[in-house]
Amino acid sequence: MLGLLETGSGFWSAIIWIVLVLVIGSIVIYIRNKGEDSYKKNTEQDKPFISGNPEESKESSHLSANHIYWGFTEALKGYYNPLVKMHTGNINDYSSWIIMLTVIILIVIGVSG
Amino acid sequence: MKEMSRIVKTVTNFVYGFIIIFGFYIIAHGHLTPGGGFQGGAVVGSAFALLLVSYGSLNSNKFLKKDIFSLFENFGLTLFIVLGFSGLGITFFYNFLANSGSWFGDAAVIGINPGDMNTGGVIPLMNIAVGLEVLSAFGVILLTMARGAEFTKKKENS
Amino acid sequence: MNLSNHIPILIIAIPLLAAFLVPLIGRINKKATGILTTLALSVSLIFTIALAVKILTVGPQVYVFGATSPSLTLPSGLKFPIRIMLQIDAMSIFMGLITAVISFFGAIYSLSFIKKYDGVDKYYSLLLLLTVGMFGMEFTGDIFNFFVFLEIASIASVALISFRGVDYGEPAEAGFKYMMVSSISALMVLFAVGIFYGQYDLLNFAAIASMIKYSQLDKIALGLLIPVLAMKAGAVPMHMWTPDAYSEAPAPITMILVAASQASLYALFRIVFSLYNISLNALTVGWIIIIFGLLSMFIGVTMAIVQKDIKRLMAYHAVSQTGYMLLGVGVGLAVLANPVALQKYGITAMEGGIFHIMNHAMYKGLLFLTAGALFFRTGTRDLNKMGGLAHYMKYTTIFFIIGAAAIAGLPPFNGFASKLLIYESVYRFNPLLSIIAMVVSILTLASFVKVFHSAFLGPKLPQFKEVKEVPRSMVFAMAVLSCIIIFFGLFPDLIVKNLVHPAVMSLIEQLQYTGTVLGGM
Amino acid sequence: MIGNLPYIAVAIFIGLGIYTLMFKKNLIKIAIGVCLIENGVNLFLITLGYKKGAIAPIYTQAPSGQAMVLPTPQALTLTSIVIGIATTALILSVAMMIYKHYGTLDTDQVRRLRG
Repeated sequence: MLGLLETGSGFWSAIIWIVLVLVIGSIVIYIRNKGEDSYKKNTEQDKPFISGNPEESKESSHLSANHIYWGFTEALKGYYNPLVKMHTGNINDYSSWIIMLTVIILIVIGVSG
Repeated sequence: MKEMSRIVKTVTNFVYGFIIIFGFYIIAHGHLTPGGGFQGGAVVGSAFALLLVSYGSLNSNKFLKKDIFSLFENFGLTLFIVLGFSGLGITFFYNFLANSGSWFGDAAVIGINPGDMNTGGVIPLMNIAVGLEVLSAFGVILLTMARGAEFTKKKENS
Repeated sequence: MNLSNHIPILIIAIPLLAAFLVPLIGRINKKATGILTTLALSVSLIFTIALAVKILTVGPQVYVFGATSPSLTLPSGLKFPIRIMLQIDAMSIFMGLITAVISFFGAIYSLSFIKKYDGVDKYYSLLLLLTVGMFGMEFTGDIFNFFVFLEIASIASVALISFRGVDYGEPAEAGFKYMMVSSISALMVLFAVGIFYGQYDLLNFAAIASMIKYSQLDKIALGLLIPVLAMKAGAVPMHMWTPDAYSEAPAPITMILVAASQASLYALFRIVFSLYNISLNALTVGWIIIIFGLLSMFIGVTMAIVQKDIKRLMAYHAVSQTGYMLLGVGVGLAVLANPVALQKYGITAMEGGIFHIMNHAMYKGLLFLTAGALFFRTGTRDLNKMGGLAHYMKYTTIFFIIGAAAIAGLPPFNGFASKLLIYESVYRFNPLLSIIAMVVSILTLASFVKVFHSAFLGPKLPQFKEVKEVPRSMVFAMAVLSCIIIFFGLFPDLIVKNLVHPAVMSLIEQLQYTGTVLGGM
Repeated sequence: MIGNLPYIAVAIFIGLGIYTLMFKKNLIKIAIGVCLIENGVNLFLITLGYKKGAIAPIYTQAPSGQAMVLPTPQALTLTSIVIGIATTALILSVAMMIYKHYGTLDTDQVRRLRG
């Protein structure tokens, strides 16, 4: 069949996948369309709940890239600090890495025989 | 770069023509003796460097024109690759002139020989193309760098 | 004159001729330079496709420069392959197709992108030279010629990276760093060439491969070649030039640089598989490549998460995706000496790795082009300053979504197909490697969600009121790459069966490679 | 032993070049380091084709009956010199551009791109 990729332990077919997604998606949409009885459009229910605080203007509510995954990087500080420090941007370090790696690989290949 | 003393300029006037002639000699004899397009072009380029150093970059702009150099550079490169293309009847870079009796077409003597200029087929032509390219490329590089150095110096002083 | 015999050289020579003609034409008409470049690259693309059809149906092709036979018969009767030649098998043409497609669309995208800069003719001339260098690296059958083309490609790419260096400092800095590392690597390659020549008096890949003994000197040559070619491909921990160079080059050049780094990757595979093959200690060298792959995948993606510059972020992803290719092919190499394991999962792993090369060139090219489109309209690459651009640039947003989904390995795009091949086969080699690969894939998705959120989503920002969709030629280039990605995603089996599998087999079977040259002698 | 002297010179050239690349802080000195490595590699290639007591491989008016050194490594070296010139010219021009914008050639300060 066209689009059937053998992977050694199974197969992958994008077309079958799309058909499945369409079938499951239509079921989900059908269930969702049955809807919640107590929901009413254009009432208080539509508005975001922010504990009674005044809503911010749209322009100032954009989350800039610096703040995304702040927790992730904060938690992995011990991993990130040395790693970022390693990328010095110094051309001497660039060449040192290459020379060091070459020496290491020469030793490994030489020892392994 | 400022121009140098009168002694240097006089010696340059005397010597640069000989350097250029020597460079062209090396280009023309590339298929017989050590040398060829690149080496000869580099020798001619060194004559330009001499002019540039002794007359200063501002003065030498009068007789070394970057525009003409860059035209000759492209012309040399195009000539080289067209010579490569013209061998396509057999294969790319095929020496179709060798032993044909026409330009540079005399048969070369295998072994020790007195050195006949009229041999080598397309090789001398390619040497000339490469020589043209290299000498003008050196000219372009030298003039561009001299102009860049001028700019940096101005910035330093200001 | 039979044109079809000369296709291999015409693929290289026509861009070369155009590269020298472009500055001449540029004296008369600046606009014609771009059109001439596109024309030359389209001819090259058509010839590459024709050659691919020929190779996949007839077999590997050999093209000799300057004579009809690759070898010279000495008066003593000894035959010697001395001539420079092109030797093109399924793997070479696979890489050649990538180069042809990427450079063609890079040229089309440049038509509008580069208009506002000075020195357009030199830009196109260098772009063509870079393409020539890449084609040469992939097609050549001569190890010294490989060095020459490597240098042509790296000199052209340095000049292109520092193209904006007249006005800004950073591109010049990036160019300097790239030039430094690439000249070190090229000199090490030259040293290895010297070692081969001193031992075997040969420069021909196939002829060396038939005589190689894996002596002490061969080990030194291998130890010099592996790290420098891995470095040119951007493997950790020698990847530091990648984010610098990729982020500062103009966007179409960044896309072509990705393909250029893959040409080095091809050279690494060619040397390990076709030159040494079974004679080397496959397990050790295989594990070296696997470890390069693992480090590249993990460190590349974790560094990408903390980046604020959009092209720098994508450059770290390029490092990370290179890790997948190294992992897949490394597993294939590690089991090379073991025919059972090779049949069971080694070939599949290599198929995954090689297929990923093509997929990566397409979707990473597309992503860099979208980043270039953002830069073209907003004038910034800083993600903190962007926002709400989906309101203004609808097509670019769609293309970005396609590219991001493909790189993150979401079905049904092409990245998923090749990553699945790698996961399933590597799992049978060592489950831990496969799990790390999956984690990296998730982190990739996470960091592209970040880019999508901060650049495209959000309210309309006042400073971007003037922003509108990019010109038509840029949209065209991105649209065609998106179509290729979707096509590869829907019918991965067509590509794997017809292009990738022959490429893998031509790598594994050394005799097939040497036989095309030495058999004809 | 005396025949191995060129190889020792090669090692010294490349070692000095690598030292310059790793520890010198000036961009021009780094460019010189690359040139040193290049010269070392070129010397290596030339030495490979050398034969003791042989003459240069030129047939024009050569003395008869003498052995000649192998010309192929010389051709390779020539090509690599040509490439080396292009590389050096490019490195120096880029270094000039860096100096124009940064006002320094110190590698510790030429690192706006990092992290």
